[in-house]
Amino acid sequence: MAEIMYWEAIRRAHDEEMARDPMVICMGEDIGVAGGTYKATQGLYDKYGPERVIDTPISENGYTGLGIGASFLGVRPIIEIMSVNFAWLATDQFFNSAAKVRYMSGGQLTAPVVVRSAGGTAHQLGAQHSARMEKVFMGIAGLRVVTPSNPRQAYGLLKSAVRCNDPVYINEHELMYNMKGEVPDEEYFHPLEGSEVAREGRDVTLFGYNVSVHWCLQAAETLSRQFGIEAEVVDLFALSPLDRAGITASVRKTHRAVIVEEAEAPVGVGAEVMAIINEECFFELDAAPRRVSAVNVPIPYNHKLEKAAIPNAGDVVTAVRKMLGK
Amino acid sequence: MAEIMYWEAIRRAHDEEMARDPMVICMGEDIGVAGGTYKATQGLYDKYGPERVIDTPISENGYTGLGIGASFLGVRPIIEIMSVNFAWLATDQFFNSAAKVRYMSGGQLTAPVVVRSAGGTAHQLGAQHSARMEKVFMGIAGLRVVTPSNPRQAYGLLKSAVRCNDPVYINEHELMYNMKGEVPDEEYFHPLEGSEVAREGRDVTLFGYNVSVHWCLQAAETLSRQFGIEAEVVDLFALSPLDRAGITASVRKTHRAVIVEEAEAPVGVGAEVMAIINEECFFELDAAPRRVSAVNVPIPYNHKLEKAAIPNAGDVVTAVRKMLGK
Amino acid sequence: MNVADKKRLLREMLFARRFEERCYEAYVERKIGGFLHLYSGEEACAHGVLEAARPGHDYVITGYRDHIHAIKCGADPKKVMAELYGKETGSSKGRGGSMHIFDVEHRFMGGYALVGGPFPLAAGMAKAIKMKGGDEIAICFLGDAANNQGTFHESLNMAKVWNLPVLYVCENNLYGIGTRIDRSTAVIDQYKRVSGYDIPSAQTDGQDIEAVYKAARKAVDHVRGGKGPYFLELMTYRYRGHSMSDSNAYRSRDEEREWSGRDPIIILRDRLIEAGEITKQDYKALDTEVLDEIEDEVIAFAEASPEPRVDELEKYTFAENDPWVYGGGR
Amino acid sequence: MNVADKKRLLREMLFARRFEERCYEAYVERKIGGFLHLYSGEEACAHGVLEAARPGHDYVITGYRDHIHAIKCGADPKKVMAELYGKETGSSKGRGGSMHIFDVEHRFMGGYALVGGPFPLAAGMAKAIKMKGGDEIAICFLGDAANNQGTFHESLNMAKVWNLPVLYVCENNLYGIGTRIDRSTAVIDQYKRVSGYDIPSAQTDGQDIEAVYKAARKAVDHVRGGKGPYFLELMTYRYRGHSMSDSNAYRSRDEEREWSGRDPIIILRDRLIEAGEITKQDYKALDTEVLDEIEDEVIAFAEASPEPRVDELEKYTFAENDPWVYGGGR
Ligand SMILES: Cc1ncc(C[n+]2csc(CCOP(=O)(O)OP(=O)(O)O)c2C)c(N)n1
Ligand SMILES: Cc1ncc(C[n+]2csc(CCOP(=O)(O)OP(=O)(O)O)c2C)c(N)n1
Ligand SMILES: [Mg+2]
Ligand SMILES: [Mg+2]
Repeated sequence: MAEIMYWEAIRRAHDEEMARDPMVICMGEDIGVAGGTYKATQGLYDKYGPERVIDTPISENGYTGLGIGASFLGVRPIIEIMSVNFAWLATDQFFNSAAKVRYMSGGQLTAPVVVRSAGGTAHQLGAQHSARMEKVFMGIAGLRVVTPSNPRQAYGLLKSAVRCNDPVYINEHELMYNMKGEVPDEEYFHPLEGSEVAREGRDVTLFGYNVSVHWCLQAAETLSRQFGIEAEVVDLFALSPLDRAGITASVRKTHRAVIVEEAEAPVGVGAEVMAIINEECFFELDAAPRRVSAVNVPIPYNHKLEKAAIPNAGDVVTAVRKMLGK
Repeated sequence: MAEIMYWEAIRRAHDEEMARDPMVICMGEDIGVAGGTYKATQGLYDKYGPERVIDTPISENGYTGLGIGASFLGVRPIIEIMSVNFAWLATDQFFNSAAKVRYMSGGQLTAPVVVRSAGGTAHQLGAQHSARMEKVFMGIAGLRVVTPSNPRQAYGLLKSAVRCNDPVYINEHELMYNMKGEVPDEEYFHPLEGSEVAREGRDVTLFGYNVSVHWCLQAAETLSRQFGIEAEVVDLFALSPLDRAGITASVRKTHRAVIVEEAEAPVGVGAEVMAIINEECFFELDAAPRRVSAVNVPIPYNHKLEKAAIPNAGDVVTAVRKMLGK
Repeated sequence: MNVADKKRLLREMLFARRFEERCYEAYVERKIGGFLHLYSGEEACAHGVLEAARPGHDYVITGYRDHIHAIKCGADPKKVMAELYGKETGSSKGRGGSMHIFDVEHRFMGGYALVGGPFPLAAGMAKAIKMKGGDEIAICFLGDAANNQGTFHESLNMAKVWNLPVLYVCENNLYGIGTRIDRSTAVIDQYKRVSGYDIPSAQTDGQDIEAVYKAARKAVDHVRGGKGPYFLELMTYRYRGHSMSDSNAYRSRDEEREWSGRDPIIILRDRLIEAGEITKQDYKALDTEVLDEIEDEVIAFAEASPEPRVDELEKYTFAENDPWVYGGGR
Repeated sequence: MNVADKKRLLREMLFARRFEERCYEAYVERKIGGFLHLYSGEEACAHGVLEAARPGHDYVITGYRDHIHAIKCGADPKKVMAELYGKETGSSKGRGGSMHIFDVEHRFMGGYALVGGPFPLAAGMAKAIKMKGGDEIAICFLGDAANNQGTFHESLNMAKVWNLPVLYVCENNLYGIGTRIDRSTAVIDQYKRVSGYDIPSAQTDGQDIEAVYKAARKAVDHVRGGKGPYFLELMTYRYRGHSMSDSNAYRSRDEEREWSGRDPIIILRDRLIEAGEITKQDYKALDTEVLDEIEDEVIAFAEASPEPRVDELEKYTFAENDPWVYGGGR
């Protein structure tokens, strides 16, 4: 089991799938000759050529639609949208075409595309480059949404997503591409549904996904060390469909829930997980569930303001302490 | 106080605001010569001319952006997007430009545009014409979202939205344009924040908005008549920001909540209202809050399937009876 | 196009006309719901173009005005009508409706309801064809007003840059719903708009099926010959309102009269009569035959078919039992 | 353009160059964060065009490579630098950053980070100008690769249909990040792409400010004269990588050398020296003066300025105390 970086894990998944199946292609802005903004496709242009590693014009709706059309005939496109902020432009094709075509054709056609994108707030990129859009994708019937919190997931989720017959959105994170982690040396497919217990605990469950899993883990350490609180951390790598059973199981055990999301609170992951808890195990709760979310503002450029807008491990600790009165 | 139709109320608001202020314009596909798909701009082309009542090309992102740019200089555009399904195409300009420009310019620029659109599932319009997208707009910082449940609100909300300095999205409903209701004869401005108690009750609160308010009212009648349950109905005409105080006040009174939404459950209004209840008055609850939502599918064409996908008053009654064990 | 072809096409177009008019009735009777867009008046476009292509082999995609394109590709009219009736036997199992006819077996890749949506999808199919090395082409039909959508620009650019085998056919009926083309579009001749992509193009009378065929022949040969995309503009007219909810008040009676004087079916019929290939009686008999077929087979099938089961509401949302959802397991 | 103008423009361009290079340093020192896109090499474009327009009167909008456009419109370089430093005294109060310089007082209507975003916004400003009956025009600067975005197509079409006073300026530096124009774009001469909208256009050397000025003069007069939109393409080159995170590996050193031999500042300088209007010494002195001004005033101001208050994080999300939020009350 080698330690590799998140971007390397994604690159490896691309490479293996492209080597296996000539119908797997990848496309996006600057992914070919330049190797991708975050190196996710580095070296693939030289290896697989311009017909399969495609530098697209700046036409997000156009090339996403093109990938979808190709997928109707059995091509398996992996579409990189450089930053999720640009994905608004492609929502028409991704949502109106890819997510609905199977249903409205009565199962005749399917759009097995993968769209991957860097989401999240990074380093002072400002209001138009800091969107966290996972909740938008989660609201679309017919779409699967996954979000890797480490290199193993990044590798295994992309592998499964490429082969799955449904359209899949993979929400990556600009700040995580250089994160290191173990990835199995042999081929590995991560399930596209479910959740993972990233840390066992008994006093409270911290639900996180993608970058916020790490805030939860950090917070859990602090809580354990400083306050004797043992937090369970559940990694919601699958955002749609969400793992109702996994969420419920953990809350039945800890009786307390804090959902930690990088995004602003309204109609987000936190709200949905809370709703599921309310629906599935309300009377198991010993405390009101809480959300730890971003402040509901366009993300400011100034570094202090930016930091203040986005939650962190300290905010998680505070929320748990409040909940437990410690 | 005259009874007029929902579309007439919207038309009246347009007309009054255009008569008052030459900077108010309206634009959209087929809104001019043809008077609008739902007649919201009928007769205005003849009255105000083609410079102010603008038939646009089929370029949703383009004309929305054009309206936003005009608003930078003090024009007050009311932009009709014929069906909310097409609004995906305009999300880039509406979200990336209009919602963020005030913040990222440090308050120098503002985009006082109104975007109005028919949302909702109507009469077998199929998967690509039945989207309910209010939750998408609610997730965007810097945007106001309102949704009228009757002609009075339709009139008064548009009046206020045109004058407000923030970008406002108005979520109308295809099935409500011919609905009749009283509208004040004198000029009337509906607040863009808050909620309305549409029916007083003590046993449970039914939260609805737009079309679902009517399902709630119908259900409340049945519950009262047949089961002796007195439901309070709260009309959430403002979806962003949501009325935390109003939601809390009603739950403190009834101790039970059912949220009724036409949309699919994930990351929707129901989830958000539930989250607010959890955060504000969890220990006031005598029962687990529930959502009554659409089935999470692309909307089918067949009328029976379509009906089965969308909730109705009967579903609300069932949910409340279950909650109260009656 | 020999005489037999022309006779067959006359029947096909007449069938198309009668099919659409029968839909109109069924809609009025509330057998059909949703939005219904009829193709009456434009028959020579789909028939002429697809006659020059290889229906069932080439991949075809269009907008919401899609019944006739599907049928010409090989879709069973019974299934198309059943779809309009929302029946389980419908081409999309009653889930799609009028705007979403699909018949993937015959490579009719669907009707789409968002204006401009098919442009990139067609380019994508062409990309797939190219990768697979087949001799198929992708054909995308769309209206004149659709060309103002950004996807037009983006798709034509990509199609040219990557030299994709895609034929774009603009059915220019002069209106997008109630807005006349000159009120929405800077350059009215649509075939001129593609000069910005260096794509060859042509404009042709869309009411004369022989003219359409000839122009399409050239276009199809170009695309199939590996020379990249082509754009064909057909000047045509729809007889009915945009959809059933359209009052059609924005067009002058004069204009309508002028165009109904150029009916594609009448033009071909008269030519065949003039050439002594058919008589007026033959045509009348043909019409009766077509009407009977529609009534006795098409409508009867749609009427008799069962509706989808409500407990199958969620079917087709996701692929069934896809092992990769479970990490390759199950 | 008289000699005094040329001398002033030489100073302005030199100031611009030194300003951008100083940003580079500040970024390396981590005084500036986010994405930083520099304009070095392209100075004659913004300066030549805006010299022919009326900065502070006409409305100007552009993309993320926006510092110099803002300054030429009249924005105080101190405030622009303070913005890059994220300070409360910055032109956008530290909320915007490099990609979002705004100076509405001088009608610089902002830098936008989404490629293609400004196209429709500019048309909208032109619409407003037309409604108000003023003699301003809207000027939209954007790159070559931006022209592949659907908004280009949609905006140019609307601008023509409604005859809007908007000038589109394409700063064609041959690349969109690392992708060379011929790999993304069907028609490489961008001024030819607007024929599909019947918009007059021209292509000009973007390194020679006198050429730019002359072409812009014509363009501006056309637009201000009520004749509708115009499209001007300027052939230019950026010296640095696309942004600070760009390795710039995709361009040949030969190509870079060739373009640096066509430096807009050197071209103007040499012309002035040749004409005997300035000496080499004058130029050196000017450079020192500019460098000092940037250091002593611009950087000093940015450094000394306070950061925004964290308790004002939510400010500017919504209009403050807007009575219509409360139904006209409060
Ligand atoms: C994205 C989008 N915008 C608007 C509409 C509404 N709409 C449906 S058809 C139509 C007109 C299209 O005209 P054209 O492309 O000329 O095709 P025609 O109906 O004339 O065949 C409009 C505006 C839509 N379906 N999708
Ligand atoms: C909608 C969108 N897609 C992609 C990007 C990423 N991006 C930023 S600049 C750029 C290249 C733009 O090139 P060009 O228009 O030629 O302008 P230049 O940078 O050369 O001045 C790209 C792809 C973006 N910011 N917005
Ligand atoms: Mg048309
Ligand atoms: Mg460029």
